[in-house]
Amino acid sequence: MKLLEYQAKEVLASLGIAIPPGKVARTPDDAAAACAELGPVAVKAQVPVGGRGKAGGIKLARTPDEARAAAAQIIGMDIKGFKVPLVYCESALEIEREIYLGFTVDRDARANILMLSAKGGMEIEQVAEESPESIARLYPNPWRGPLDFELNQLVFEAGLGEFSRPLTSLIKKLYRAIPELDAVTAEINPLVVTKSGEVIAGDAKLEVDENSAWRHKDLEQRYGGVLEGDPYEVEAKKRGLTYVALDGEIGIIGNGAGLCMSTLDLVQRAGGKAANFCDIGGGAKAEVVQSALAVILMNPRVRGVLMNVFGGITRGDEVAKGLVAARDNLKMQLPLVVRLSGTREAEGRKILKENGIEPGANAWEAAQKIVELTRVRA
Amino acid sequence: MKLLEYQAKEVLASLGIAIPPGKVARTPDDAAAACAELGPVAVKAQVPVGGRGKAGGIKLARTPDEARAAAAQIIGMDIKGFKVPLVYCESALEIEREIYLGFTVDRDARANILMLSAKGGMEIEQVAEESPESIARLYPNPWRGPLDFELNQLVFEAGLGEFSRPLTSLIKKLYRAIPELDAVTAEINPLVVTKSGEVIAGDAKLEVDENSAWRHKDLEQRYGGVLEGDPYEVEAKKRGLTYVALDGEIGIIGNGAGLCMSTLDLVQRAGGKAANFCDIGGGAKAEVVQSALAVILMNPRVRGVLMNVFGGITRGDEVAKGLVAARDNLKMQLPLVVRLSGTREAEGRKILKENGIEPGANAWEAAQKIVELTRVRA
Amino acid sequence: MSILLDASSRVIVQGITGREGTFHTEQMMAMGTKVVGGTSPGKGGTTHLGVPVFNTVADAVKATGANASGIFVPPPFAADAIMEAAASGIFVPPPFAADAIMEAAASGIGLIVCITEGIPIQEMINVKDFLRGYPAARLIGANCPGLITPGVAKIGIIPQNITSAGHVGLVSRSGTLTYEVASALSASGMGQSTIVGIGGDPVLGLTFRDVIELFEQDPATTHLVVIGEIGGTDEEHAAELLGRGSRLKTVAFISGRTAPEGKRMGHAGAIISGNRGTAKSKEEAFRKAGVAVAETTDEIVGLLR
Amino acid sequence: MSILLDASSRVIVQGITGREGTFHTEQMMAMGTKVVGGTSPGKGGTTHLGVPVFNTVADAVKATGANASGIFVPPPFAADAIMEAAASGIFVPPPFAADAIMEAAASGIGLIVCITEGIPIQEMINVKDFLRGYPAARLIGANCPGLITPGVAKIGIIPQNITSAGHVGLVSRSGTLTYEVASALSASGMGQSTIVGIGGDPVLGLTFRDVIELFEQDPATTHLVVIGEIGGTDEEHAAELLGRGSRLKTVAFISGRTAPEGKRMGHAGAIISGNRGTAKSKEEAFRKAGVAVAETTDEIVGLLR
Repeated sequence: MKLLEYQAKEVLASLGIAIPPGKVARTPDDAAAACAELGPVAVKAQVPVGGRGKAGGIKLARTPDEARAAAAQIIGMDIKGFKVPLVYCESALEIEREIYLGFTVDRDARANILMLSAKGGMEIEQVAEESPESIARLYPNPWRGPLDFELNQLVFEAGLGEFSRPLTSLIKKLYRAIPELDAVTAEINPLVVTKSGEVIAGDAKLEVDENSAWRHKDLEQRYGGVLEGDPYEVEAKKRGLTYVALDGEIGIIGNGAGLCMSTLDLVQRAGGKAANFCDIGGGAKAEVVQSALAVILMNPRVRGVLMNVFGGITRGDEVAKGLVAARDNLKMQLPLVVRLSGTREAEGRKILKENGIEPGANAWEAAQKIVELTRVRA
Repeated sequence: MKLLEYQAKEVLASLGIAIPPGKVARTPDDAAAACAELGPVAVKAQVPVGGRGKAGGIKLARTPDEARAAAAQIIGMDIKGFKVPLVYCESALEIEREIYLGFTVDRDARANILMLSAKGGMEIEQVAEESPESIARLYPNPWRGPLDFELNQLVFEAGLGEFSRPLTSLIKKLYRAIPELDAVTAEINPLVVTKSGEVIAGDAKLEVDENSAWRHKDLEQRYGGVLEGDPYEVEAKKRGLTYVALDGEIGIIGNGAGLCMSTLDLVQRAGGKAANFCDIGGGAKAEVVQSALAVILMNPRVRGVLMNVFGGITRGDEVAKGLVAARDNLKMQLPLVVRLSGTREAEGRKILKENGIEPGANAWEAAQKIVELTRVRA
Repeated sequence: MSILLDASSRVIVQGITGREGTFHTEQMMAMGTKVVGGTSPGKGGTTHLGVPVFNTVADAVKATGANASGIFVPPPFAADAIMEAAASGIFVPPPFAADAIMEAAASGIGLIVCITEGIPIQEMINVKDFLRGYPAARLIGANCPGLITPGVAKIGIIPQNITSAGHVGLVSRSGTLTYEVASALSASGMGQSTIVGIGGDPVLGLTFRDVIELFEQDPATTHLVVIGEIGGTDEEHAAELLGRGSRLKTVAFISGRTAPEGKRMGHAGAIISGNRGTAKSKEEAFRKAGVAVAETTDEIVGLLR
Repeated sequence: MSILLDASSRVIVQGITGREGTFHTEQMMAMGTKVVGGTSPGKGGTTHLGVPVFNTVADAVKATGANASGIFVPPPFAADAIMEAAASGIFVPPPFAADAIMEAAASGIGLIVCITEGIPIQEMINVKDFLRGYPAARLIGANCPGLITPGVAKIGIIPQNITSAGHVGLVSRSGTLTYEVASALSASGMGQSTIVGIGGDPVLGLTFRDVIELFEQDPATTHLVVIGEIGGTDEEHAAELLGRGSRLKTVAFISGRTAPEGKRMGHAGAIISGNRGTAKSKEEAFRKAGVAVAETTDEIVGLLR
């Protein structure tokens, strides 16, 4: 779960990290009121992607009228596929210095990595490429967390020794996001040292592990509804399904990320394009199959469905039963091509045949067939 | 800092452990009121030592009148040198089973040890001697704390598998006393399984590391003043001195626990008896010496003072200066024998001589001298 | 011959009495895997599927000499519901798969196969550090289909009927694609020495490199299929290893070449991985190492011959 | 000859710029100890007492090749006050002694001597576990006077003037009693090979046993004095070691025979230590091992001859 800037900042503040005064505004009038209260503000689009500034999603406003105008422009704007639901109006900081601070999971090391650089600001990826040595790195032991001396080393290595005490303290607070929130990524960029010597989070990004969401229902309750996004994705999420919206015309159901992805690859190779895909995962039961098909069919662009299931935990007979029931319940008229193999494959194929669904021989053949069927109808 | 039962139970409750309903009573009337509210109660003396029951410090009361009478008997009673300041009136439990649960620092292993036994109750030390295998033990890694599977093993090893779930959960809560309170010992004995299947702390003992007291000022503020104890000890503690009250007539000041203890040994060997001793520790400054002497002299039984200082961190000149100033400020008339060696010994001895205090040649001679001087005056 | 798992492996199943545990233990037994027991706290002393059940892995190892374990305990979010049920007095097994892995390692199990999916990443990072203290313990997974030595034994959920004994080593991040490819190999008469599904989680046990090193040392393995996915750089590392010289005839396949790019939020990931991790980067790494790259799974068999 | 510390030891001082650090570094230098630098975060690049100051131990080791360290950083409760001061902008060194020990070990220091007293027990338990990852690092203390090889070098606060070079190994839990005994030995013409104050905390670095094993292997050491205290069972373990056969003529002394017994609250301590830990138990253990036991410190010299 990726938190928006204002959400991430609320979390940072709860961990004891200083943030600038700010207010969420859902309407231009809200923004004007926020500016009236806070004085000059930055009006910032709240979307879970980077590059807002370049996309025109951040504007400075000195007066309530300017804030109203800025918010009117930004709210509803599309930034990299996200419709901006609201803006965050935040007091401008007197910046003395900009620092980069972040942690994430380093897959190669199977560990968390903490990164600190004196070269904060927008261009940190460029810094990473051109002068990687200017980003100090630390792999804290996961049970111990970062130790004081390790953080002291990190801070001096980053050339930020003069801020050793406040930075060490702040990094420890940020790192609490791991045990307390199961954070997998957190970034403060820029971390601002103000002219008066305070260290304040100028921006904030925080991603919480989806696998731990059950431990943090408060986060979901508090922030879950803000981003509207794709309505089918929202519906799929409600049903506990892994669903991804795409822009073609073939609905895809598969089990396992690898199989779903290679099914997309096959459809594209066969000349088609996927409208969406739904991963029904391991151990999927009949109800899950039905639920997945229902969501896939909600999108009116879908002209046919390719189902590619290879059973390990998933049992072929259950998949087949679910599919037959779903087709009947949903009164599905569109072409349906099914590729089904693995555990209880014979039983599953038998059920499909008995109910008038011909299982495809293999995945490539199935992909070609659904592309053909949907193309004919176009 | 050793917490009294009711204090330890408040702490356990704050960690999420179930405790029986109870009320502190400072007067017999308080106890009667508590019984009126709670129904039948155990009236329990609050002292930081074991063996209250055998000493008559625990009485059952079915009615407010019985509770009043019990409290009247117990409050003010002396239990192993502690004057009972108050009682804790606690609802009686319907006991199905008594379990022993505790952790402490195992000095040999340089680690914390968790212990669990199905043979809870008063005689656990006897159990430890006669059937040590009936006490299951676990050394949790200090950074990780006890892991679920380790606790599961512990519980089954103790023969308490039928309570695996509630016990595992409770032990994890108890263990939080280490990171949250710097506890060095915690015991729940008995840990009671009630007839209705609840697991509740029947008694509780908790000791918090003195070296961490600065991190837990809230505990000190909340519970520090309850036990009055020796008034000179209280005064010494206020001054930050390590002071121990004894029952002889010679006041002793030394630096370092080993030296203080061996000075006691020498005084006893010379035929005298110490009234108290005060360890001025390493790096003791002039003010500390003065403060220590003042506390030593508060006790009117003191007929003379032996000061035994061997300087490492402690500097002889500072000790001497402090002693001279203290003697003068306090207008001390009693015999004073000083043994001073080590860092800046020559400077220290010079100061003493210039101010009319003759330093002793060695510790044994000094011990004999102070015993002689105090005996002559007797 | 095979890697990791053979006829002498003595296997226990953690979570043997659960629904999934029961079903797959039956499958494992049906193909001849030497399942010597299982664990389910509170059910110690009972028998399930004809083998003894123990309260702890330590007890099971002591009693049965087990040296391998399959973990079928529920993932934590499911465990949450179970724990709520537990409060009402129902006895349940220890719910955390991460904990089960650590228990197996601490109890002396040498091969630990964790099928459970949905383990939080931070818990797996803790587990990886814990395992450093038990260098003899090899973990496969979590969130994986496990491994199978066709005709001999399996731990996990790979269907035996799609496999056949032979000389192709197969290692894969994807569960279902593994079946797909194994099935195609078997249909073409190319049997497999061992099939290892290492799992798709970002933080996992044995990596491609680790498994490939084992295949290199297995005389019965002459061919190798590597099935990767976008994300991470394990495929790149495996390619680097193969590029240094290998006796195995190898084909690699990467799924996800047309998958939509994940919408990135921060820079942290990019700082540490740079341009690696894409299907293109992985395919190029294999080609550079002299390894044939299949564009669809159907091409694998042809390239491998 | 000596143990642990000799003329080749390259010593840094952690907390060199503090009041205690400065005073005792001067003393260490005055007797010829090869102090090659010190640490004080924020003062890196400056010089103090004629040696370079570094921000971190890692920097110091890299620049000076240091292999031993003395820790004079303030204890945590003092650090608390310093941290409050820090909030007002004053730059201060990392305040925690436990942290300084871990830093030294992680930076490759082989001999770490921690003088600081008042370290919380739980922090020391953490440190002990941390040190398992650095088996080459030997810790002396904390809350100890350190060690001295008379006439050669010292790390810590043992006054040189009361020591003299010779063949008696001296190991002690008590700071001031160590001086007392060293002084008496020197006055009697019995010089010392090395004097090690291991410290009086319940959880500490090298134990009596560890140090005695080193003395056994030091050809220059022919005699041994062990100064113990009531509490714990380290003296009993040392006695057991000596009882198995030793080439050293040994005298033991235990202080605290008349000390009032601590008022016990719970049973946990008694369960694990039983009847051990008293002066009587320790003295008996030494006698049983054939070691002479002095009843006062004044008797030690006579018994050792």
